[in-house]
Amino acid sequence: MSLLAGNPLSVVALPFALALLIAAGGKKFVSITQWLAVVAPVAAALAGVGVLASSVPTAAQDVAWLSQGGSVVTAGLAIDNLTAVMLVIVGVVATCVVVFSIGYMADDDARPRYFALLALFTGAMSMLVMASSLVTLFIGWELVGACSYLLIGFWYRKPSASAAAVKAFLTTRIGDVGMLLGLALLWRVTGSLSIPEVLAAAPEIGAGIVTVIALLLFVGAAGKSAQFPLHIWLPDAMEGPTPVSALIHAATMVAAGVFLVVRMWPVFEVAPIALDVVLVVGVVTAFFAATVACVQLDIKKVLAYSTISQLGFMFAALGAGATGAAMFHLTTHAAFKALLFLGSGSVIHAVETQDIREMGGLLKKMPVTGTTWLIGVWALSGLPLLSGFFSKDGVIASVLHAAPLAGYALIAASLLTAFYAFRVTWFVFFGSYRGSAHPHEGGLVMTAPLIALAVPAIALGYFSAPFMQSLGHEAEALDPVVAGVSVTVAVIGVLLAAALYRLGVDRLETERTSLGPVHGVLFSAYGVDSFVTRFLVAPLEKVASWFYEVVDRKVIDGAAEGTAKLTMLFGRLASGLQTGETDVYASLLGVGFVVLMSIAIWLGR
Amino acid sequence: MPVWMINLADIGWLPAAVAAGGAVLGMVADMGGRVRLGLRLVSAALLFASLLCLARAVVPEIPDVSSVTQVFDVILIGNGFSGYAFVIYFLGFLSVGTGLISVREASRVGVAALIALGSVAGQVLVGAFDLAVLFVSLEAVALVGYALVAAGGTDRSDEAAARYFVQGAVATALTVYGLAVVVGLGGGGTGFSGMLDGLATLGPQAALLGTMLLLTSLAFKIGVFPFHSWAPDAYETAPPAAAAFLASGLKVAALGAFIFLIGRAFGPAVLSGLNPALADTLAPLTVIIAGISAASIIFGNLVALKQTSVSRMLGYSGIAQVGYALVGISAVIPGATLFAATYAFGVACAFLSIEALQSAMPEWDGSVAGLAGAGRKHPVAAFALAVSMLSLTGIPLTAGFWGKALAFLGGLEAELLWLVIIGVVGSVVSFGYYGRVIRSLYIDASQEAGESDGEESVAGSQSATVWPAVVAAIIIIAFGTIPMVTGLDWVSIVFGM
Amino acid sequence: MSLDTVAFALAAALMVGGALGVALTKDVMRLVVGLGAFLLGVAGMFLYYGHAFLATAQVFVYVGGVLVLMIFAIMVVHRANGRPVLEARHDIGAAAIGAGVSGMLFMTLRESVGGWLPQSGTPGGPIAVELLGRSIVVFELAGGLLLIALVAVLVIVGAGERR
Amino acid sequence: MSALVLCAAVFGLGLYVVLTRRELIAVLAGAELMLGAANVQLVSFASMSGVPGESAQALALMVLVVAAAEVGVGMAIIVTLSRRSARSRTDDLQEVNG
Amino acid sequence: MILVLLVVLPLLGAIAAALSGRRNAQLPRVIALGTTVLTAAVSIAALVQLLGDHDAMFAWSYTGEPGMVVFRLVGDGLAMPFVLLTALLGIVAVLASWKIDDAPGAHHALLLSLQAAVTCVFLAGTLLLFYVAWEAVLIPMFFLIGKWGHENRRHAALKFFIYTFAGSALMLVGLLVALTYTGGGAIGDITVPIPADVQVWLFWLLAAGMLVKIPAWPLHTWLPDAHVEAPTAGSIMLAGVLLKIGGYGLLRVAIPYAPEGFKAAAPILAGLGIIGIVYGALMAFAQSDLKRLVAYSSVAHMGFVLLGISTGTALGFAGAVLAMVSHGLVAGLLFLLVGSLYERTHTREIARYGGLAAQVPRWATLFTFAALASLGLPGLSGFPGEFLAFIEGFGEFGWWMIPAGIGVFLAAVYNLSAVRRVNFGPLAGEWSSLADASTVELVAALPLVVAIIVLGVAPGLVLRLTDPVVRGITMILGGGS
Repeated sequence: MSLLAGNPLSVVALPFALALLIAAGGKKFVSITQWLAVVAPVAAALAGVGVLASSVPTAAQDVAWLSQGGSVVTAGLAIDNLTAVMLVIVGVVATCVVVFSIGYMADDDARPRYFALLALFTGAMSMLVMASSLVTLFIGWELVGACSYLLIGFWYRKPSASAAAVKAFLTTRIGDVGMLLGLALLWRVTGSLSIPEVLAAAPEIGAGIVTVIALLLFVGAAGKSAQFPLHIWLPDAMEGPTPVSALIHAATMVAAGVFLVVRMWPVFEVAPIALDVVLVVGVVTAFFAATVACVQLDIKKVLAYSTISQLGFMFAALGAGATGAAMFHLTTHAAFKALLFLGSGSVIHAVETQDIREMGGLLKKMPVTGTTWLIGVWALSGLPLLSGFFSKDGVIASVLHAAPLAGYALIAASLLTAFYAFRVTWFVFFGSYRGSAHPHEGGLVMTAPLIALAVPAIALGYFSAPFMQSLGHEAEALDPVVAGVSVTVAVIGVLLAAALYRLGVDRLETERTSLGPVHGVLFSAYGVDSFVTRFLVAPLEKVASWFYEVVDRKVIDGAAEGTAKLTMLFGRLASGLQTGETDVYASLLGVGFVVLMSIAIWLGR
Repeated sequence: MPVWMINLADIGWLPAAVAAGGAVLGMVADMGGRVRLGLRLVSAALLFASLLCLARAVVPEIPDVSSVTQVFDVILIGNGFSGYAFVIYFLGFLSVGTGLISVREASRVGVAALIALGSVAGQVLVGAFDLAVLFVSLEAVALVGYALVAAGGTDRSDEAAARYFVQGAVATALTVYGLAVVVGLGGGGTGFSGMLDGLATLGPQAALLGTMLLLTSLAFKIGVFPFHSWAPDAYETAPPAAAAFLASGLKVAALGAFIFLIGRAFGPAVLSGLNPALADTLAPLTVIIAGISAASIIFGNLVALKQTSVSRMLGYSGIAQVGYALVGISAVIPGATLFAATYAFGVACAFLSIEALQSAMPEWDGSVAGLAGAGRKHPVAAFALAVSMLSLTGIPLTAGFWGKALAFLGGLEAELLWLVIIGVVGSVVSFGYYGRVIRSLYIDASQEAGESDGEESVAGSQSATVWPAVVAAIIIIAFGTIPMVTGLDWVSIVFGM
Repeated sequence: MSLDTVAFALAAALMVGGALGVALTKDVMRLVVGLGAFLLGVAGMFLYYGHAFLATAQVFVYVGGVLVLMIFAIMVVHRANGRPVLEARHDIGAAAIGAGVSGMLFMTLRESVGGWLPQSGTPGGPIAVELLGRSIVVFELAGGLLLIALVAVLVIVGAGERR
Repeated sequence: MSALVLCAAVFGLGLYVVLTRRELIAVLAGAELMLGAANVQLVSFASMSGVPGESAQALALMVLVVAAAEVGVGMAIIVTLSRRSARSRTDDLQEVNG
Repeated sequence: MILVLLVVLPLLGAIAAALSGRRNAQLPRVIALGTTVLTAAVSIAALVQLLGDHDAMFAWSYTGEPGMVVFRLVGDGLAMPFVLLTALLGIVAVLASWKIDDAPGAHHALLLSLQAAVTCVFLAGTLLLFYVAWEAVLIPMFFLIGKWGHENRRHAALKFFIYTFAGSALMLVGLLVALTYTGGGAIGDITVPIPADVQVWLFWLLAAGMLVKIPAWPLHTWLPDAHVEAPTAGSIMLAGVLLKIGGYGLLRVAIPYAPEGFKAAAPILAGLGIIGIVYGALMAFAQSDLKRLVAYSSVAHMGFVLLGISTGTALGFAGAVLAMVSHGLVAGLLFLLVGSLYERTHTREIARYGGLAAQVPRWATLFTFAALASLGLPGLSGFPGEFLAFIEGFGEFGWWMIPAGIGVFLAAVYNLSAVRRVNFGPLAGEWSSLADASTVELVAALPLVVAIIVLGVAPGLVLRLTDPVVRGITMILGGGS
């Protein structure tokens, strides 16, 4: 415990070493090496717990990564309470996911690559979280993006999977470029990239510049946490194996955006305009994603949009200045969203399809998955007694205080949340089974993680006070009024879903007709995705090939080849002088002499 | 100081006498029908003469024998002149060494004798310190030139010789008129020092006319832009071995005279010291020379691009190369001199390897494309031609590079940056046609044999005439790489200017 | 008008007449006569400047040698088709160039040349002393040049393949 | 002055003959005109500027010798040209060009 | 003395390979491999010696008579990383051309002489030797492209030679002007500083050859043609090392001799660099020929180098050196892979490929790894160089870095789209019997992969070497940071 907490480098180095080992092991030893993949997240969790228990932050292990002629770019790792919390989240969720994947991916032939990438991801995530310098954070940030690219495109034979992987990497890359610009601006203004120094210098930076820095950092966060408009990659990322979605696209990577804002809070604090932008984007994303989730037919797509919506909640809380509430909601969300994703994983594993129309009545056939799913959905909708209620309440309360209008939007969003959550639950776990396969409960290795995750989903709500203290905020009490409103809204959502279910499965088909054009808009997520492909990606290809054909080949290369041809042409012209006639030759002599002589005289006058 | 070194310091006319003697003996042997003996005699004489000059050039200066020993108004030894003489005699030796296969049997020894006599005239031309001597040796060189072109024995060579003769006659007339003005009007006698004083007494325009007339005569002989028309036809039609000497030996002699007369005697560096008044009347000269140089570089390179026949391309490239020589002419460091020597070896090596290739591949029509695949069939001759091409372009590790580098350095010393840039761009364009030769030698597949002929018998029909080209190529590479290590002080030894 | 100027004028007339004859005639023989007259004029000029030896050399070498050579050449060249009609492309360009060159010469040398009247030159000392004394080298070189001319003619004439 | 006018004029006329005559022999004659004129000019300038008679004469003699040698070689070229390929006019001599 | 060995050893190897080529095909390969490995060992020894006497620059020059000393080799911190890179790529190039059967003797001889010439450029101590070695590089490359190239190799070889020769000819004029002013000829000892007004145009003259070689944006069109036509080994050396002498030349010659000129020209250079980054990436994205795609990616990478150099700060130069060394490794690996694929499929059309990951897993993994390194993924060698160039660029030129950021994004676009079109998706029918990468190719690729990771994780290794020299350069530039 203390050993791991003591030097953070080992927490990062261990997963990388394990990944290498697993990859080297290859197919023969995969059954043994896959268990090694569990060791990496466990180490991370232990390190986090070690620091939280002793509540003594480990000093930064800094090294002059790039130094030349006086100026130095440092890189280093350190663990403070915030990092510790994140380490615990990453550790717990990752452990459950790896255990679950051992069952889920049992019959896949490329398992060594899968588990190696998972270990690599854990290492990268812990580096990101433990970074004491923005450079190390950026390295972790991009490595995490690369691992998600490789994992989304794991089943590369499917063209849609490889396309989704590229899309995910590129969209997050846009965010990373924004962040890189932010880093560069910080470097120019403060002359250093180590986080403590930057945060110390934050107040002195001019208001304008600090706002630009905050906004740029937020662009990076928005890219990674799939906030509007950079959210288009998350739904497509569902092409990857479900445990991957659970780990990366529900709990850890997407939460990195929130972590970044919290880590760089002093910068955001002095940039009120930036905070307003964060608030607006958060609220818009929350509401918009919730509406889209209501009409999805693929179980994972519903959860994907739900994640985008919940992240919207967190950013709204940050926009309102409540970092504690945001972090608490992040923690609870990580627990129950990972639980839901693993649940959907075990469902898909059983029925071999992701379309909820071919499911139904699975509670009886898969009791453990069913009950844990119910706990997850209960928490997600913010119904009382479970963790979701407490954290969501904190968020809505803080946003209401800051901007009432935004608060109302969030309340409407939580109504929709409850609706889509229970809509999926009714159609998947209740009624009669409509599919052709014969679903059955997965083995212990798949059910144990579900149960393990159910515990925090239930209990976490009650630890808000100690959680807040560890992050240095005082724990506010529950706001009764807000609690009341949000519970009633949640119940309305549930009843609406029940009413919809009562009308039976064909109700799903008629959904399209009844909502008419609205359904089309919602189903295609407001056409943002098709807009991007039509107006950004396709033209890029056309512009690129036009540039190549015209500018490169004809203009620049043409200029080079053209000068060669021009000189050849001049050669032919000049050779006209050599006509072969004797008198031309002799007259050239005479003319030459006269011309040169006159020039000499003119010069000499 | 060993005795032989003192004697060596004062060899005076010995090399010239040896060469002339060799020529006469050769002619006598030819009369007796012994052509091979005649050729061997002439080449031996030329070799001995060149070694004498080289020895004289390398031997350190002897204090009591003045460095410029003037023997009857002709500087034969001392600071650079013996270096020039060595180059001329040695190139004559190489040309004769090929056995002059491309010349008809009957006049082979005649041509050899002409080359020997031409070298003598060349040495005198370079060393001329008197206008009369300059005039006579210049005309002697011209006569040798006409004969070497006419030695081709084909209708085309006769035609080229006729045109060359007509232009030569007009140039001679101009030269005589120049003499009339400079010697007659000036009244300072024919010696260079007297000439300068004579010119000073003349009015500015008359002095300019006199020098311009002399400049035209020499400019015609070295083939600079306005007076270049004879060069391409002459080189294309003359037999390659004769063209080798014409293009290198005679041109170096004329260039040496030009550099000494126009570069030094009338050049700003020397003149401003001696006679400032005359210096600024003749100031336009340097501008004219720069103009001529730029025009020849541009014209020579451009037209050479269009050529298909290798010799004709070499003719045009000769015009450009002389342009480069004139870039550094008025600078103090021996830029132009060294360039003349390296250019001579380059173009001589080219023509000698063409001679070897022509005798090895009778069906070759002299075109660049015709050389396809020659690199594989005649590796030695092709290697020599490739080296000469690289040297003429001025690629490092060949002597040509040092020539060009110093010429341009001279140009920069004379504040002529624009001219140096034209020169540099010209040498880049020049790879357009030199490179094409190398490409067809080594890279193009030979048409009839096809790519797949594989390792054909490497010996091929290697005729006896290839050794001179190889010797020249080796010298080019040697003088290209040795300075890499020892630095450029060998230049001051051989060309002590 | 003293005797000298008359002599000068006569020689000049001869030169100009001969030159014009060469330039304009259609008949080849008249061309040769013109050239002969010009050469005689030149010899006259040399005499006028008091260089007797030079004048005699001129007469012997040129009028005797060169003209005869030229006649032989004409006979050889035009053996086949009788007396040729000499044409010439009298175009303005050539005239312009000729005039340009002579104009240039005249304009530049105008100042440094004295009055209109031609001064007769001083005969000066014995030429042999000069030739074999100070400019012995030039003399030898002239000899060399003649040798070269001889070999050159041999090469030029001998080089061609026998038809 | 008169000598200058004379010689310059004849020199120009000689050049005119070289440029316009189409027979090589006539061109040669033109060259002779130019050389002769230049020689006379040399002598006249020498006498005018007081150059000792004998050195002027020596130089003029050299010019004379050179011109004669040249005519000889020129004649050789012209004769072989006409004998071998029956061409002695300048406009049939245009094969080598470009 | 060790430096002379570095240059002479490959030359001897070249001669041996050429001679042995006559008899059988296998001998020259073995000789070539032996020579390159030996040269690598010698270069490591040189590194140790350099580190031994704490980064002092050690020189060797012929102590002949005074006059203008031409041959002087200088091994210092700036040159050493490039010398090591050349040695490594020399080995990889020889391994890559293991299966050449058309005149292998001549092929390996030219490869070794190319390596000798390039090493001589990096070690050149005098201006003239620098130019001579710079030109000497062109000759073997001309023959390599001409003789062993692909379809229209003749045109590409001549175009390559003349284009680069034009640039270096202008550089020669610059060098000569510098020579006339400083006299000494030895690089670095500028006794009498060149007047400022001369420096302005002198810098452009000196930089002309280097910008063609880097290649900077408008002068780059020779690179794709040369690469597409060059044989695999030729491409590896061309991309891996030849492009570096441009950047190295800027740091070693152009800036110290014309600092004022450099300061005036820095914004323009930065502009060219940024355009290069965006333009190269855009062009790479539009390519349908795999080798041409990698060639244009080189233009993009070298855009970063130019940007790094133009910042004029110590970290900027360090970033440029890092980017150059990393590009050498990444481009070397990419061309090795593309070349080995071409030897088996005889086509470079990306459209005809697809789903190779299933058929040739080892090759596909290496290709994906190389693509990730090429797009500058942190942890791999591409990132530190480009990161430094970016932040220092921002320090100097502010918001002009936005197009550079777009270039960074486009880099990801073309790299990943190439990986997707070649590796992922369903397997194209015609390659169902394609053999995976041979062991020789894996052995060749291994050192590159290791170097890419090591340099990515610990760039300090290179920075430690270049620190003293870069400090010197910034001192000349007026004590920059």
